[in-house]
Amino acid sequence: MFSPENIRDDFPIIKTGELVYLDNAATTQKPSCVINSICEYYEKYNANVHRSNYSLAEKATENYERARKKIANFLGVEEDRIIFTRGATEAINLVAYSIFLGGLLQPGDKMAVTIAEHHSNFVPWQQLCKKFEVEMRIVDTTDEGYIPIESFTEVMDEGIKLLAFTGMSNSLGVVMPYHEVCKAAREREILTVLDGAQLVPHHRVKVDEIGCDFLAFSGHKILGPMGIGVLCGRRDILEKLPPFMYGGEMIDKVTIEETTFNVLPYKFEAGTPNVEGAIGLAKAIEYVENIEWNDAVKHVMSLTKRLLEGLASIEFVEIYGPGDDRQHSIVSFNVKGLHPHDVAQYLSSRKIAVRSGHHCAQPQLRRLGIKASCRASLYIYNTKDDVDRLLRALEEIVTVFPWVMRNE
Amino acid sequence: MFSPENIRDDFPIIKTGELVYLDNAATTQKPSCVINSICEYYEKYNANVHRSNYSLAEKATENYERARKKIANFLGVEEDRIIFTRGATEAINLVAYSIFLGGLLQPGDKMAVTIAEHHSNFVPWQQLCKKFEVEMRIVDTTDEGYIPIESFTEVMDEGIKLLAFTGMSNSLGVVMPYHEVCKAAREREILTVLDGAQLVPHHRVKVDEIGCDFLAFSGHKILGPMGIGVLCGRRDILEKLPPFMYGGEMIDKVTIEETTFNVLPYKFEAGTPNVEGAIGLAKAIEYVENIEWNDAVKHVMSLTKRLLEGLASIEFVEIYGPGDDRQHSIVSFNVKGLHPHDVAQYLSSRKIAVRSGHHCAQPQLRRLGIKASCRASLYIYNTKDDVDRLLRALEEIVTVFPWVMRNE
Amino acid sequence: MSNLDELYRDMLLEFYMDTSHKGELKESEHREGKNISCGDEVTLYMKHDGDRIIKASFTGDGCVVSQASASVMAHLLEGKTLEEARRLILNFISFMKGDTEDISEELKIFEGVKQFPSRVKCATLAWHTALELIEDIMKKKGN
Amino acid sequence: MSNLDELYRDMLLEFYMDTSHKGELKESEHREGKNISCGDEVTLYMKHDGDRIIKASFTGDGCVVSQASASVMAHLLEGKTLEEARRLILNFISFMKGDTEDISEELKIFEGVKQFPSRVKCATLAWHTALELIEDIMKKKGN
Ligand SMILES: Cc1ncc(COP(=O)(O)O)c(C=O)c1O
Ligand SMILES: Cc1ncc(COP(=O)(O)O)c(C=O)c1O
Repeated sequence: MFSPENIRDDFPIIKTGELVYLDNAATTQKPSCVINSICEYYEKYNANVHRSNYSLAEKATENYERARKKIANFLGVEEDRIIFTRGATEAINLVAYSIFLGGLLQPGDKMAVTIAEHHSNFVPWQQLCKKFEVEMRIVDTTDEGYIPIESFTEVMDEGIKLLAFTGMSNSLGVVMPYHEVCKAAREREILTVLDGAQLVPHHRVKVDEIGCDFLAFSGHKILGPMGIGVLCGRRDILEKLPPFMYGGEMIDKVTIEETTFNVLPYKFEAGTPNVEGAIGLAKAIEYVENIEWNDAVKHVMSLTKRLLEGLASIEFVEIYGPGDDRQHSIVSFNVKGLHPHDVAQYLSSRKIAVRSGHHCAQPQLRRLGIKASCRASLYIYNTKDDVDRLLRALEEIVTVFPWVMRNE
Repeated sequence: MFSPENIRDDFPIIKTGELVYLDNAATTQKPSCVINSICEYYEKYNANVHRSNYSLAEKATENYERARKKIANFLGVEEDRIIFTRGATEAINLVAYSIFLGGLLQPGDKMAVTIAEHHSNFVPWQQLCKKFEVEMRIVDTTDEGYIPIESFTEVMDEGIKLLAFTGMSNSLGVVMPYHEVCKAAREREILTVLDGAQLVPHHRVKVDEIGCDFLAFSGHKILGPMGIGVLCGRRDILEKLPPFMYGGEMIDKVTIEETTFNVLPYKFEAGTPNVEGAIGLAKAIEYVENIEWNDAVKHVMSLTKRLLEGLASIEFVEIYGPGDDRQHSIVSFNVKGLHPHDVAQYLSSRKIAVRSGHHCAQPQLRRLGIKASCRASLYIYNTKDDVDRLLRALEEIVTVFPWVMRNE
Repeated sequence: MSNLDELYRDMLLEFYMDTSHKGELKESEHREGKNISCGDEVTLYMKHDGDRIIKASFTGDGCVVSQASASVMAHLLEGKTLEEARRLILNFISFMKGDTEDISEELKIFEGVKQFPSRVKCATLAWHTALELIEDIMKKKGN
Repeated sequence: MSNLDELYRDMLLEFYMDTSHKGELKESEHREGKNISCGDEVTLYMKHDGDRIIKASFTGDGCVVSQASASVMAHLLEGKTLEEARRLILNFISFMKGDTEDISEELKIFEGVKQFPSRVKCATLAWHTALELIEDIMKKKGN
């Protein structure tokens, strides 16, 4: 049976118990096995990959490609559809640039994003649309930050060719109906780019069951190291797309006049890859696979519920989001009359880490009529006690900022 | 006094003595202090940077920015000119894309690269020139792979607006007259992009003394971790250039209609950065700074000389490059009548790691009339004994491939 | 005193609660400032007779530190000559950067902010904005 | 036997030295293959009577493993029907991938290559190229 108590010791920063870490949507802590896999790599078999046949390089290459295979299995796809990037942001920029430069979106075409996007899945499309004279439509959320399937299909039926959207919003933790969205898009032959940065760490994502054309996520949000992420794509489109970055590894033959490119996935991996990162991420995935996942998800869901209910009972706290089970692991809130920075600073003094600010989701926050919020985000190693400590600290905030109650 | 013997113990893979590692131009081995700094980061203060004010995040941000400062000092520039990238390849793609998308090179303009470039400083320019109808001129090398200043100025005087060139070629280890080249370019108001991937690990590079407008290098070739690199630019041009990738961190204000961007260097750092990588690289730079560098360089030079002389005395070995002190740390060669892969494989069985292939420099190799070569590349921890073991093994190669002598 | 108490000293909270300098100033010069990393915005208003600042005020949303700092600054600037104001501001910015310890008593309440690097920007936002505004005014005068 | 000796078995070196199947074949069908990761290229030539391979040869530069493997393959293909050749090739590719141990005696000399993953591609380059060529021929025949 899964229990957070059984895994906390695997995480050096969590284990000390010094900090209630509730900023998991920003980045997760790493288990020792991931940290050790990085050390082991540098201490035992560090080498550049794909380029040499001495034993060290063979071992590095083998491990790098085994990491790709591991991640491919995790997502239920073939290895050559897994492209390693620096993170979700690069993955989305890669597919956006390739699509625009490859002419899959042309002047006069339409595409859409949602207002719930992280800037990383909003600004690339916005800026490239401007550059290439493509029209960008916006799928709106409800006042609670949810998007029902009808809102998606309505925009789809305006003749868009591509839809980029998040499976789970990072500002509010709202899980979108991504299965239905991808199905509806495929029926209409609309390309889908699914931002899985928040989704993949929490839901078992099988790419071809969902039916998205592209999926992007970051390693550091699913127990892996920083500097590594994944773009998973549909093979026929990847084959059609031009490369994004150019350099070593991704070429076939280079003459002064012309270059031909390598096969998938190397065509999209220019330069020395982050071997360490790939190995660390594969280790993280292995760790996650060894956990009874359904139970872990249920655990996080029940913590989310406890947090939502607890916050709702504090009169001077305002909560954003639907507040039901469409909301997972992330809760955004404000203390009335107090700026979120001050709340976060106060919580920090109580050894509780939450994030305050716009969470790289300004359009969504503006849509809700706020500039900033506090965000508590949970992961599998968090406990009821973590949630309760946050709630207690919030109740006691009046001792430092007495006007909080007076504003009521 | 610097001596390789005093530092070998700092490098776990070198210390074991199991392998003569001579593939340093591909990637260097890491000292324990770098490996430990990565572990320490993940075990003690892992957090996303710039986004939160709890103690962990403050510490991560502080260390990330301190890493930037360290690297800025190392290159003799201000911090806001240091942009972290995944590596040299991304750094070059970043500046190339920004220059083309920002209209600094326009249809009909001319720019130039040299035939000695690594694919990472060749293919991006070639492909973007095609896309944007800019003419790409080629600066040729001599038969030895050197480029005298006159060859550069000749092409400069053909009206180019930008010159991208390597300070030290990775296939032959030839150091180009980069000081003079940058001076001549600046006199003519030609922008320079200096590929420092091989140069920076071997020569103390002070950007503003050299006078290049952009410098790119990779952390993993200078004792740092993989997945991190640097683009250093001239501030006025960086300010003028549009961003390359879009996402978190690099924005100021995002509305549905428009986005304004952050100040330097953040404008060019989209998404969660590789904090671990930056910290590890700073540690590597610190390590390098604590070494008596002039002596270390002299040591590598004397090893290079020993290797060149030793190879020259083996009748069935063919050496490429000038063979004098314009050649540093890298030696490319072939065993007559034998494919370089077989040579490298044989050396691997003798526990000697060299690289064989085209070294991501097909235009340079084709220019020399070869398809592939073996490349031995040295770094500060290599010893005379390493060189001698390579030479001895090569002499004995006839015992495995008897026809090597017969071909003479 | 805990770190937090040092950050939110009573005096600082008093300046935060003191809204006497909050609000737009009619017929004045103004300038907007922004802290990109957290999105805080402040607009600074100033009335002057070409030499001396007669009135100062601010509007904007922000955390306790940024609001208190704008409030105390508006307080202190009134009655100062432009040059005196300029020097006061530069002194405060140096103080917050840790470059000097020499600071007037009422500004010492920001001492505790220094241990939170991400909050230093909150404390100096209004001051940087005021500096730009004053230097603008002086430049125009000079012309 | 050391790893290296296993890789470069005497028989393998003999096939490498044996140039009887090296060179262009006039009036034959041919196909080029390439190993991107190391740049090795091979061109394969085949003469057939619509059913049986009469002659096979190859040209190209490459390492000992790739050349020896092309040489032994050309040897073995001659006289085989297209279908027999196809099956032989598939069997060899499976063997090199580690999917089967069942292989004819003369091809066992490639056993030692398997421990060097980067060299497996060298050993199978000519075979993959031959497979494509043969499947092309069979398809054309089918039409
Ligand atoms: C001269 C030169 N430029 C660029 C690169 C590309 O560096 P990276 O692969 O680390 O991006 C390399 C090394 O591979 C190099 O040697
Ligand atoms: C939904 C979402 N998309 C994209 C990103 C960008 O990921 P990264 O910063 O790791 O590139 C994030 C996290 O920052 C996110 O939460």
